[in-house]
Amino acid sequence: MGEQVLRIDDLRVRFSGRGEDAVRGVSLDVSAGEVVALVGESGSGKSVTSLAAMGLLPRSARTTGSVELADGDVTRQVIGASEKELDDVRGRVESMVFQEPMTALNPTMTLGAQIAEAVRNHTRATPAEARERAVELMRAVGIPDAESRARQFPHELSGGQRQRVVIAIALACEPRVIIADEPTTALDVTVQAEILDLLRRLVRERGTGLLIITHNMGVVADLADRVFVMRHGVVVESGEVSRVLTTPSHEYTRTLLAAIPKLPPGSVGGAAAAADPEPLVVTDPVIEMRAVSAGYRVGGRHVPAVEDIGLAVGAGEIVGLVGESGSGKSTVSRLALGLLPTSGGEIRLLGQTLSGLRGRRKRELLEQLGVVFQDPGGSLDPRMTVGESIAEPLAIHRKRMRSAERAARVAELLDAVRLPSDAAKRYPHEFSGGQRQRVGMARALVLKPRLLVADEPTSALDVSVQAEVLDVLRGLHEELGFGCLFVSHDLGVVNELTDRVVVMRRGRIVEQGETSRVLTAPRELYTQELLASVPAPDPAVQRQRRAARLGLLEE
Amino acid sequence: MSALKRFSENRLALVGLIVLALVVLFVVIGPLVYPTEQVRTALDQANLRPGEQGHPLGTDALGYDVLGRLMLAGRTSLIVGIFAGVLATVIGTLWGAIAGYVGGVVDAIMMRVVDAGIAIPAIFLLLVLSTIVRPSEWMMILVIGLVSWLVPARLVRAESLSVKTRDYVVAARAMGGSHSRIVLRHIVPNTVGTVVVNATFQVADAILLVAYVSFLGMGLQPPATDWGAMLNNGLALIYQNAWWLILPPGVAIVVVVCALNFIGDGLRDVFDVKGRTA
Amino acid sequence: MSITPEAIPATVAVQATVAGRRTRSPFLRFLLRRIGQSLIVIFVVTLIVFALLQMLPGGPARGVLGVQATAEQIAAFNQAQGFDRPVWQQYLMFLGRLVTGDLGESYLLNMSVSDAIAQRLPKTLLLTGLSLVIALAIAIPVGIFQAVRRNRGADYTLSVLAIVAYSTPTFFLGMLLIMLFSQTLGVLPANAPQGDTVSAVLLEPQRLILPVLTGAIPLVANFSRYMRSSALDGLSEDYIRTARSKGTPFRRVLSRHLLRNSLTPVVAMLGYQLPVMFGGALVIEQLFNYPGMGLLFWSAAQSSDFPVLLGCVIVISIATVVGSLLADIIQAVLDPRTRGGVA
Amino acid sequence: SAGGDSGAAGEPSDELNYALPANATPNWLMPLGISGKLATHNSSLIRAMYEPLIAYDGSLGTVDRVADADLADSVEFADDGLSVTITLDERTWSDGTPVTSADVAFWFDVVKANRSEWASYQEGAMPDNVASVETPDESTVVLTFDQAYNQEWMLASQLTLIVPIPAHAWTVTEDGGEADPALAETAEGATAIWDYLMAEGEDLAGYQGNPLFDVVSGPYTLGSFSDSGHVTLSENEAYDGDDAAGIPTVNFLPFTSGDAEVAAVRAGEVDYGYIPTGELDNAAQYEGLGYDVVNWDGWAITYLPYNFHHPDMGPVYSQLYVRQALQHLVDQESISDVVWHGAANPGYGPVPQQPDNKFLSDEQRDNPYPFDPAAAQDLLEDNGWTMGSDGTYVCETGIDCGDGVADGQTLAITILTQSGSTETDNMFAEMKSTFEEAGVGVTIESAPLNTVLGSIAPCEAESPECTWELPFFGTAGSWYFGGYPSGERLFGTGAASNFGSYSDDEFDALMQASLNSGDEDAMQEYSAYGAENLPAMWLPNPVYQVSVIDQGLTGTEQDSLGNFHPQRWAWGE
Ligand SMILES: Nc1ncnc2c1ncn2[C@@H]1O[C@H](COP(=O)(O)OP(=O)(O)OP(=O)(O)O)[C@@H](O)[C@H]1O
Ligand SMILES: Nc1ncnc2c1ncn2[C@@H]1O[C@H](COP(=O)(O)OP(=O)(O)OP(=O)(O)O)[C@@H](O)[C@H]1O
Ligand SMILES: [Mg+2]
Ligand SMILES: [Mg+2]
Repeated sequence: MGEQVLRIDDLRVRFSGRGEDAVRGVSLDVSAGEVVALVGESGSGKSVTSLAAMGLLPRSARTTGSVELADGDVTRQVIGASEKELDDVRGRVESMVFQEPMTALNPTMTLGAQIAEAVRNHTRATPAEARERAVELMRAVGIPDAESRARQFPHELSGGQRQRVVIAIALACEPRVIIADEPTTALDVTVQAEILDLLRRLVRERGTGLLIITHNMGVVADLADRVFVMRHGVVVESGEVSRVLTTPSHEYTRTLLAAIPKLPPGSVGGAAAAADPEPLVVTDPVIEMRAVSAGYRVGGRHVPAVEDIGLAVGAGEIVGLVGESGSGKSTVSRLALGLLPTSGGEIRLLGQTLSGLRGRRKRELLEQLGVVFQDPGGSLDPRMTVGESIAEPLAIHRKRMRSAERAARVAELLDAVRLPSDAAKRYPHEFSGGQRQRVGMARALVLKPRLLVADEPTSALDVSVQAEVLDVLRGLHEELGFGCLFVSHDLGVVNELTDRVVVMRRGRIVEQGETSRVLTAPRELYTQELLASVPAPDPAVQRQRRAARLGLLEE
Repeated sequence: MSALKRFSENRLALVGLIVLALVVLFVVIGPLVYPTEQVRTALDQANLRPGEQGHPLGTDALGYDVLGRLMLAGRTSLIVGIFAGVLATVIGTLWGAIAGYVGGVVDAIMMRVVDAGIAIPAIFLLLVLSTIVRPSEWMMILVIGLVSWLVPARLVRAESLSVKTRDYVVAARAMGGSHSRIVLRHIVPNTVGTVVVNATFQVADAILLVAYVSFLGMGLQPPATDWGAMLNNGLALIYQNAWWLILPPGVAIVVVVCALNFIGDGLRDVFDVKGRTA
Repeated sequence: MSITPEAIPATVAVQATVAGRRTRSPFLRFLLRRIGQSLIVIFVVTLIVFALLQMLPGGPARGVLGVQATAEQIAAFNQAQGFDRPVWQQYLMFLGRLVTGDLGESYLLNMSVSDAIAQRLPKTLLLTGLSLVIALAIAIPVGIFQAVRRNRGADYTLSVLAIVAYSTPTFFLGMLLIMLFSQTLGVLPANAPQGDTVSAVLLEPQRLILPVLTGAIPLVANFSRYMRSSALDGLSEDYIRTARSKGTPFRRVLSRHLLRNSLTPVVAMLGYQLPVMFGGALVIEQLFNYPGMGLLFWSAAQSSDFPVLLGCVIVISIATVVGSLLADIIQAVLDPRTRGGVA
Repeated sequence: SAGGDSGAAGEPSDELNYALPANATPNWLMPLGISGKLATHNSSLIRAMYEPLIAYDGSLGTVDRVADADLADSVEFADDGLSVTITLDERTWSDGTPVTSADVAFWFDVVKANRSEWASYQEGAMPDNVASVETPDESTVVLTFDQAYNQEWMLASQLTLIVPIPAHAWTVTEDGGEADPALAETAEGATAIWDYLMAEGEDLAGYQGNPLFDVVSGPYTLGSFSDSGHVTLSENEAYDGDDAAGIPTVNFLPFTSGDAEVAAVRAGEVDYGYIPTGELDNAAQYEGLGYDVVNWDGWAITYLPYNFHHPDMGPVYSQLYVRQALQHLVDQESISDVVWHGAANPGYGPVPQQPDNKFLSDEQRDNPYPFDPAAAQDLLEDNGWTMGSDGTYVCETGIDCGDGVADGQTLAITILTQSGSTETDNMFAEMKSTFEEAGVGVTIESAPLNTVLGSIAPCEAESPECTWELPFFGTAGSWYFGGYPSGERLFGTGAASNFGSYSDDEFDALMQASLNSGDEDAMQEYSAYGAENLPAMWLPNPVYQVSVIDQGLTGTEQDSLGNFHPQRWAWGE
């Protein structure tokens, strides 16, 4: 391991108007050529720590402690440094990669110019030289056609490519240390794997220190040498990745690891196991789609989103729907809810054709349907109390129900989703994400539906919270026995929860079957690739998986 | 409670509220404390300077006590401003919410009407409308309301376009909720921040418009008056340094409009709404 | 295949095919649609304006010809203007003339409406254009400055000033300026330049100061508030953080990254500001003896000179519609993303 | 000032700046007018360039013939009153050609052939009443009438309309055409000439440098003309009349508003301008700036016509006692003094009272119905009106109050006033206050002048537009007379401008008598009858304007007909 390039000592940060420190005495260090991971639940202070290290905290933050950077032979102190000194250090000694590739780039500036700016900030390069260097950097981070891409704007690139540009900016002046705050969270697993590959290569090649912030233990296992676990603003555990992930010493680390949904072990390299496609037999389906296609109107014309969808969910069955972003998962769930007209094919809900129904008949059918969405914040009306939200289906379908009865039913459900009964009178913003998602489930289930459509109900949540919510869902399913179409991009979740799984890609179904079978012995190359891209939280397993993925890509 | 706190954290908003309250007191309680003749003219007492014959702010060309007149005029300006602002907001909100929610051709048609309305100078509409209907307080409310609903309509439409794609609205539709339920229970309540904030600006603008209308000679029939008319009359005497005829109504307009704008800014903090947009 | 950064992620592929099925240039499509919308808007404007004029009590004849006009003169006038025909016929005639660019003859000015407007419009454009440019030149930096100094002394002071300026009726403001600079201090003339042409007007710049100032102050107030709020939004954007994290000095972050991005909402609003500015121009032209469009419109309204009234309103609304079209285009230029279409 | 040195405080120079009324830009300089084009500022400019055959105005203090300012030498009516013989002064056009009787005949030819388009045309009057035009020699014109007319009327209102135009130069039908005086003698030729002249008149952009304006008879020629309204008159070097220009160059400045004009006056940029009446209280300030402040009285009357055909109020207004009562409630003296700051003169009848004149009867002079609310109330109560609980008079039994008055009719009137003047607003506010105090309800509505005029056409009770009652269009005087203040067009039964449909046989007869020859007292009788029988509500007559005139300027006697005479103005003592 090389010299220490970043050293944080007893860092404390308090935001004005807050009673408690957001970060309470964090110490950590990064050496050249080393990857250090910082993990922990949401709000534990990871981002605040990283921003403090960059000197980028807002004015409202009061910072104490020390953040030292090795700048050649000199040591630079970040805390208390003047804006001018910071400008000098940022980008040259330390640089940063942010989470959201969609917003981290200036939408009105070409990519080349944005990289070139970083170059020109710290070197005497002429504009032309800087531009050349920018193209070089883009090539180095694996952007095809770098020359012409450099003249494009961020919105013309995919998320993964944008993240590569952000990394290129961070690399522009060969800094000693790069801080990456959840660089892959917003990306698909396959893209995530590519970005991780890139980061690994860059660190190895250039001997840069990398502090990577993540909540994904798989990423840690895949990339990091050492790991720091944070909770409530303090580091609770730290050490070599191989040790912490296999034999955690702190209670919190243990629960964190336990909450991660697992993929079945044999899932890698099962391409050989391909057999004949199993016949799709579903008895008593609550929903059935046959050769359905649908699309959206964009700018006045029809743009197809899904084609030739054929799937079914049996009564009491949980069917997972997986696929990368934009593959059409949500579109299918919208179709199932009758929110989107089909442009071909047939959808039967509880034995009835959906498309022909109107008015009361349709409402009667919809009564049998529940829905849970991804964003726990967005799916509850902020101007309704939780009780009102849960009772809304009752207000629509049981107009004559007395209010006392209603309140009783709401209380019953709150209990079922393990929320205190006084929650009914409060507003959504007073709840955490996981709690809100449980309210959403309560609302979906208040009428005891026969079909539940859940579109990524847990993907916005922390693993530990996710585990809790999944637990509730499993319990309710056992109790109520509804059929469920469960959309997710997390194969681990799908593995733990569903009976069958449907894999989508580019608007089409590529494979479907028993979950255990598909995840252990996928027939399609795409499914295999998908599986191999999911990082496992165990360093040893992850090493195998990475190798398998490389093998797949070479084929 | 927290809403109140967030509002009062904005000092200016608090000042605005207090000032507005004082002005309301002035125009409502003022005439009780300081009663003056505001119906019959008194030419023998016309054009007195401040302090003469017990008139603290003097009298105007018809012998009305200026201080008393300021109260009377303020009442009109406030009533017309508030009701016109509210009227504009109500029309605009309904128009915008419906256009945004229904979408498609209906939306296109409704918004083209709004665009056309915005493209026609308000002054033209005011002129023509005030000639068609003869000015009275209620007519002024109607006329000003009718020319100023366009901005809230655009705002609310934009808001309702975004609200209708929120998951809770989608969920309500998936549950089988009716259109009217969705509009009334979800869309309208969730645009209320924009609406309320805009309403304060709308009232402020309406008070200014009342002043313009009077300035352009389309004011109320005597002996009713408003600050704009007083100011207009006073401005004719600007070279005689008749500050007591000019400054009180002028400052009153500026102060009230400012106060309303401050309050609007404070409410914006409460509702967390983006800037005032045309 | 190797490790393929070249492998296009599925999302991009989907987007690409989606884009491929649309017209070659989405911007052109957008432009055509906006122009179509604009034409509809102008049509609606003519309809509204014409209808409103029909609702005016009494015909214009007596007012135009004066108290002493004889019955024959009035009849002749009404016949010449087509007032003896059904309203829809009058409207169609009007539309027919409009599409050929003929706005008719003024009842009173002894000029065609287009001549009258052509004579006045450049002067008003000059006045409002100057006010606008000056207002923007002040408001943009001030707005950014306020956003950077958010909730501190200077921000408060400027906000209060802006609101006070916004709350002052233009006619009051103009009068106060005349009193102060022209009557009391005697440093600036109270009359705008009296030249007939734009170049003649520009020869007397000191006479332009007060009118332009009267026009610019409320605009500064308005724009700086917009600019402040949009710069505030901009400042919290991730790309600002990215720019700072690569060591770009703060001033340069403001000028290179923030400015352009926060201009978009201001530009969008500019398009709709035109009729408002026109209202202001009317007052300014009256106060400073500057015979422009505003005044033409006002005297036409006072004297029931319907063709001029119609002509002015239509020219202004066309200008507004074109203005917002331009604003959209500028927005698209400023922000490469804004090419999908604006409602 | 535009001249650079002729400011109010500066010393005299060759130039003068005259402020035109707000929003009134000169837009017609042809001595032949078409309707809608003859605003006073236009006709004053025309008169400075083209002397009329007979000048009749108030520029010498009384309204009378001003022989110095016209082309006629002597005017002799035949004893039978059926013809007039006019001899011309020995004068030349500015190009040196003599002014002859042919130029008068040319005028008649052109106007007769196009009478319906001519602005001053009224059926039966000029030129219909001239049966023949004879030109026995170069300097004599004999006009024969179709009947005998009142000579004063003929002189003041009819012959004044004749403006000799240069036959040797204007008998053309196209730009650069060869003049052909014979052309005008045929109707087609006269029409072609008329059309050409009118087209040139409408081409404002072409005024400057238009050769037509090179041939003038007046003291001035057109110096410069911009279609935005700035006009300059330059001395006619070849002028050989008695009314020569005193100042070589006179600038006429257009203004967008009164406020803008006052600002210019105060900046010393105007030598002859005006101020709002409100500023009369402030006259000392203007005197300090080097101006004289002078009221410019107008040869006009100001009144509120009653709409006698209004479905409800028509019968009420038809009662003389009601009109008398209402007239008793108008405090003309106070209103003139306080509301108009002295810039209005009480008027009690149909003849202008300022300046004093021979047409005025003693009855009108003495105001038969002075301000007296008690008298008004007595009149009403004597005729069946009782004070209602809301303080407004009610007529419980209609027939007691007069023919056609409805049972339970309240005495509430609606005044439709022209907007835009503080004084007018205040006048009606004051009237509303006194009327209501006396028990007469008043509603005031206001609208732009032209809208008021547009909505008050004479109407029959059953027509839907007949809902207006008392319209006011007199902020600058309701009716300006030509030289001869007869009222047949205002109050004659069925006359176009008799908006309220007043009809009274005796009054009609008096008006007719004032036009026909023979009865020289007819005007005074008409004046007395109108003052006593109230065909309209008489109101104070506002001045034409309150002028501010550089103290160094002479010859500024203000013509009550509203004309200005730039040639009389001069710098110095
Ligand atoms: N600008 C700020 N003002 C006030 N409080 C803040 C601010 N930024 C962060 N905090 C608070 O500091 C704490 C730590 O936040 P931080 O963003 O570091 O969490 P995190 O570990 O990065 O979480 P996540 O995984 O969700 O990104 C939180 O309680 C947060 O509310
Ligand atoms: N409202 C919409 N209007 C237009 N196109 C849409 C709309 N919603 C989705 N699409 C397009 O349809 C395709 C499928 O989108 P969908 O939301 O079903 O994907 P997804 O698999 O749910 O993705 P994610 O995992 O990101 O939620 C995408 O190309 C997307 O761009
Ligand atoms: Mg974070
Ligand atoms: Mg989705």
